[in-house]
Amino acid sequence: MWEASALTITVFLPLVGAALITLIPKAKEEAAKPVALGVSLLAFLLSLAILAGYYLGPPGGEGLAYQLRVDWIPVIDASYHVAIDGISLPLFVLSYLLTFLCAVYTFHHLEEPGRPKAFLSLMLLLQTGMAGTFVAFDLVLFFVFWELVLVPMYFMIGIWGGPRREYAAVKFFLYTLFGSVFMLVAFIALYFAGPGTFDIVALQQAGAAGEFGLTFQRLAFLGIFLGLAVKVPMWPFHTWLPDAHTEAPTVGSVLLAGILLKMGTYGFVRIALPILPDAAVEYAPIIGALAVIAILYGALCCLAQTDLKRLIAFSSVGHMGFVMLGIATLTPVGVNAAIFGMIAHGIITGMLFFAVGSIKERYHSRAIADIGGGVLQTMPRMGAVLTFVAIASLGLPPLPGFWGEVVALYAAFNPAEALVDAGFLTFFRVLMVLGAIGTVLTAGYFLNMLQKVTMGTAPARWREADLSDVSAIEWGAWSPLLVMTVAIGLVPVLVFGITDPAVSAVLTALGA
Amino acid sequence: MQAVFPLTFAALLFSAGVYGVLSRRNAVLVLMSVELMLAAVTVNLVAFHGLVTTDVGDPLLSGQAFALFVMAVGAAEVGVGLAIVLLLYRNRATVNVDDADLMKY
Amino acid sequence: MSVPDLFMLGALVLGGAAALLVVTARNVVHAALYLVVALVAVAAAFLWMGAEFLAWAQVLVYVGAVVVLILFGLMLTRAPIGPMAQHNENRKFAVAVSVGLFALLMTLIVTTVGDATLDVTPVRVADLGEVLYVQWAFPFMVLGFLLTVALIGALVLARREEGEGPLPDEGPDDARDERERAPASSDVTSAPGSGDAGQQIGAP
Amino acid sequence: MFSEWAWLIPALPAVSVLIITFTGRALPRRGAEVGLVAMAAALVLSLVVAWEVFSHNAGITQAIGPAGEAQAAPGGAEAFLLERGLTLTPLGGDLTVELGMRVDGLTAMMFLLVSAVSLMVHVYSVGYLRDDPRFTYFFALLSLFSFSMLLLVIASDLLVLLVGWELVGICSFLLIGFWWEDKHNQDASIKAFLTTKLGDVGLIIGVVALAGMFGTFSIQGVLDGIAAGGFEQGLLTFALLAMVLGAVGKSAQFPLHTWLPDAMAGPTPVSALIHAATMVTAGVFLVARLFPAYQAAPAAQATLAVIGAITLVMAGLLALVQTDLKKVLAYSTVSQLGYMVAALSFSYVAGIFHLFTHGFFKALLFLGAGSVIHAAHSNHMTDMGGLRRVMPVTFWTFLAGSLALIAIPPLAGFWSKDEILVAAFEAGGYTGGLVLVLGLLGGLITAFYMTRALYLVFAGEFRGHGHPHESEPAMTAPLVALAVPAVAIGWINLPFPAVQPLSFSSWVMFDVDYWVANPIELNAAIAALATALALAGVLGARAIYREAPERDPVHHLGLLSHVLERRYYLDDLYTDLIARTAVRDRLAPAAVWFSDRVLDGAVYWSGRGTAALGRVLYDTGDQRGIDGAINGLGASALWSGARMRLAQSGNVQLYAGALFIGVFVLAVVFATGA
Repeated sequence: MWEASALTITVFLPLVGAALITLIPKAKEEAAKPVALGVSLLAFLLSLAILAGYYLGPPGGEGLAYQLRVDWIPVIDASYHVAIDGISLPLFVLSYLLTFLCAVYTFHHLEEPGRPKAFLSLMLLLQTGMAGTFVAFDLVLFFVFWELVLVPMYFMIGIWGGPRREYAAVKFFLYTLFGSVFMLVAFIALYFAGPGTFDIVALQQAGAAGEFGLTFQRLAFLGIFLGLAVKVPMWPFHTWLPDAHTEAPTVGSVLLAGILLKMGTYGFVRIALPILPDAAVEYAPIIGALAVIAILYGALCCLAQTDLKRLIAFSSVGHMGFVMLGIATLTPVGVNAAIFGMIAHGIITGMLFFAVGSIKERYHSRAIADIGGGVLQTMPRMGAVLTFVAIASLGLPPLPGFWGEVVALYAAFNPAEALVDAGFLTFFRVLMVLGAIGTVLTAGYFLNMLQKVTMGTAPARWREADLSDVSAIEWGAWSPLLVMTVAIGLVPVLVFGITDPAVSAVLTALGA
Repeated sequence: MQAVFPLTFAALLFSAGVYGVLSRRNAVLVLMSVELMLAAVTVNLVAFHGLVTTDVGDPLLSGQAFALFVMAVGAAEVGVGLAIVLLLYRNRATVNVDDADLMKY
Repeated sequence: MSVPDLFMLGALVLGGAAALLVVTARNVVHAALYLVVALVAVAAAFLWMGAEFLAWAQVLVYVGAVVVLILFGLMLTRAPIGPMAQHNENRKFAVAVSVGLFALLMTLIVTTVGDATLDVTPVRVADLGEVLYVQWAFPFMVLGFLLTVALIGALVLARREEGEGPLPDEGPDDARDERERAPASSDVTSAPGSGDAGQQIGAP
Repeated sequence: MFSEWAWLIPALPAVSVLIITFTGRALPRRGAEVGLVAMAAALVLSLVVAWEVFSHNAGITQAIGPAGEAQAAPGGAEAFLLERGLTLTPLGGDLTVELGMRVDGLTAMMFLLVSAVSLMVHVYSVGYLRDDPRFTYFFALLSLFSFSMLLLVIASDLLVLLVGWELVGICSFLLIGFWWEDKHNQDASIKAFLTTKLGDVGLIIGVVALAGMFGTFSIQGVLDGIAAGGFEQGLLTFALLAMVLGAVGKSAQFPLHTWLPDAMAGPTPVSALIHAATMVTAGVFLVARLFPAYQAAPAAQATLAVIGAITLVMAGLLALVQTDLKKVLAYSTVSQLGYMVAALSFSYVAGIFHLFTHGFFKALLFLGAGSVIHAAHSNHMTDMGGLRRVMPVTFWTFLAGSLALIAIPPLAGFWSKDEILVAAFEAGGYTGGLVLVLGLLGGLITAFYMTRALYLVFAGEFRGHGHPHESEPAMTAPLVALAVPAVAIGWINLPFPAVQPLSFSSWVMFDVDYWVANPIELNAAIAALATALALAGVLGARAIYREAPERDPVHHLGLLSHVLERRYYLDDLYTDLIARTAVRDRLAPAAVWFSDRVLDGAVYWSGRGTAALGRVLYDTGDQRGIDGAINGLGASALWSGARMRLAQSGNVQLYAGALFIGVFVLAVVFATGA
């Protein structure tokens, strides 16, 4: 029984938690925090159980596990089909971890309209949406979870955000919605052109068997590409990210950067590539080029930032560029690098936003000029954490960022045979060189930021302001992330081991 | 007799009615134009009754029956229409259609 | 074409001209009278096509009742009697639309009907009655109900509530006051929901 | 078989890093002793491993007999090579990353060099940074640095080598910027890191390209692939050239050397450890590690030679005009690295031997400089002078180091630098000739600036304020300890056939046939010429600086004519013509101008340029361009909505008209459709 219902329980537990929290009377509002903490902890433990079960238990890390398929809308053959495999497992567990840490963090840190009840129920709703997306194996179900995520994040940014929160929230919502409309059209087209089902596994087999004509594949891929590219965000569609991040509350930014961006790239790996392999080969160079532009563009824009959170937002654009470069190569190595890059970016940028959020809270301003440097003096431990995470983010070797980037570059050096036959070998090698140059730009802007924020002597007013250093709650929220950053960096097999079998299985269609 | 005559007559009547509805300033005159259009419809119905009986036959006399119904509805319509016009007049002191332009941007 | 056909044709032409005059007459009352001529022409058309009952029903209902009602309407709303330009600025637009519509109808008539002839054998009133009360019974009942509802609706709309403001251009205060004091006899009092099924066709 | 435990050598400092970071403050000597113990143990282990490796190699070469007689190696015995490793992670497909060790002659030699110098620096730093608030943090960083350098040396997998490489880069960033309070140190550390990171881009591309070509990241796999042939020559050259860029960045060679002098902003032990013996040699080590690959790509070797030659001369000239003692040593390091890089394009042993000897005596010079600076409380030689009497130990050890550097015959420098010139001479061709000529010129310049430094610091009266005194034993002991190898280490590789089988060249050989094919011999003519030039350099500098070391003529170029006349009785035409006029007064300032204005400017402006490009891209491209488009989309929706609104004009009959038009259209459609 546990085998079938495990995923459903874990996915919908936060939803139940959210409902529970709304029942708490207004007077005892503060009680919402421990409840949220408990629910998110329980959900996290369940996800760990699934991880262990998947690995140690019967499936032994091969193929789909914990499958449950129940008819939902029989007439269009849309079923509630949830399962989990190597690709979605790491992201699934990461989403629960980040939500749990955010629950811990909100004990003492909640932006000004307060109202923990509303905030925490929204956060748990968000978690259900995110977790659901990673386990949905039915296009309709995937789309439902995909849209579900937008609502809580919209309110989080819109209510608890910074000065320009309405603009940012509306822009975020409409932009993503605009993209996902095309994706929905593509899904429906897939339903009609394919074997008349929304089930991803069946569609993958159909895709592999080449049931979809090439022109159809091109259009369907374009639709799905638009929907996912907005989410990733890929280069031309990225302008919502800096606004959303600068205005979002700390927890919002962490979850937005930590998980939401990954839903886009995950979509590529789960839906776009396996179901439309021929179109994937044709679009791969375009995606690769856009990815490299994102890397260089993101890095250059970071050099020009004066706002700390906006800088990190643009750095996310750069890092996701590496992830997309990995995916664009259509090889198991590339996709492995992409998934690893996702996990690494999730942990590191999540931690980065936590640190910056705390600094913003103490300095009451995000502008680097206001901080005026010397954080290592005013708050030594905070400065140390920020330096460590910034260095991790710029891809220092033993830390995960490095593995994500270098393996992606390796994959770009020799892409899939299909691409080589199509004559894109030298093109991808040029992309690889440009990507490598991106790493030095990334190092450039992070060190530039570190120099302006942590080093030097703090201005007088901040020295006297005796800012409180990292508090116990913050250590509680951050230590798992810091430990994981080091652990996954030193022992990358933790993630590669899980994703490798699943990725090669999924990419068989591309003859990788 | 040729089918064309009543049908053209009806068409003329209908077009005149349309012209009247669109260009008349006084609401009552608009009602009169509507009457014309309804009359045109009844003529058409009866004409088509005649046309149909030549080949298929119209046991139900549906053409004429419907004409009767249309006349009844037309009458009811004029009644209610005039009531509305009176109300408009009583509130606005005018029945000029141009003045009744509250529903604008 | 026999002589009566010619007469009928003449009636139709006359009716068409009357219709045009209805919508273009400068004098409101003239328009109403032209309406009478047009409707009589319609009745003539019915006769020509063998629908005697309808013809007289037409004359009875429209010419008799509706036109009179419209004249009453004109009187009650104090429409200006003298000649006055009755058209507003979207005249050209109206002309365009109606002429376009007419052209379309004519093309359709000519293309579809062409030179087909009508079967003008008169329909016996008995047959019509029998059909009406057997096959068309249900719509007939609905029609009765519709007329009743229309009757009540018109009454509710047109009745003046107590304390409602005076008619816009009624005479000076004194004339209005004495009418206020008098019981509202002028209203048409009729028992709502008289429900006499349908025989009474025509205006209240 | 102690080499099985070779992986302990990098593991020890790693453990010490953990201990220091977590319990450092609580320890009695605040973490210093943990670092010391770890490095001492590592040194002992390195000695044992080295002994085992070298005796194995020496045994083989002895069996062959003196080099030159080309005999087959007995019983096909191979040079010592031990590979152990565990699969770190699968990367998809059949590609894996191996966390393993690859111990051979080169690795053993580097173990010795790194752990010895690191130990000396540890001991030295205890004294040097005694009262620094972040004492424990410094030692944690020192251990981390030693760990990453040793990891770089032992790595059997290119990716793990890259990990060590970048970790070394970050440690140098943190160590140079140790006193990060003032902006100058910050800029220096960031400049150092970014310039080396620019080089690392080349290395990443090289590693990825090589792995791409041969389908594996492991070094042995790549070398076997190259030996087996069947690869595109152009691609291999591209990959190796990219790696050369990496080496150039890390070893501060010609185009990317501007960061090294600024890196002197860090504490002196940092300079000694990083910029003398270990980090900068990483580039040379990388080339040596993939020497068979470079043999297969002559174009790459040619570039190495050219870059090395240019660097050694240009850096030498720059050292001439520095007043900061540490800057002189920094430029001298860059120059000597130029020698090593150039040497590696001709002979494996020459390059490595010079690297080995240079590591010792340059570390000695840096620590000596540190002790002098510590005493005189200033870096600048103008505030020093006359320290010979006050600081005898430092003086004699510094003198020994300088003479070794100048390559005076009996000392270490002579034997190693001579090898390079001989190798260049034998290789012949354009590059060989270039390296030979510039090498000899470099020798002269080196002698000149070292003697100048010696006189300015130790001769004449003390010009600074306060009264200097000999440094404490904790600082002088390492000096003496390092002085011994500076003098004696040269004799381990005497270029006589009889002694070669037992000497350094056999210890570090990677392939017996290669060792047999190009033996090390003495070329008397070149040796004599080089020594003559060196002596000339010394005499020239002595003549200038002996009387008035304080009036350093380099600064009063205006006085040139006056000074020259009074020295006319100096009959040595050579010193006047070359040493004073051409070299010091024309070339040196030109070199300084070129290096500081042009190259440093290029680096500076490229930094600012990218920042400006970033700003323009962000302001116009991102905000106005793309964001503008999106907001425009929103605004256009509003605009068109406003236009549409006007259609509701309130004219009821207009609506009716529209209705009829609709009817009309529908009628037409149905009519035509039917």
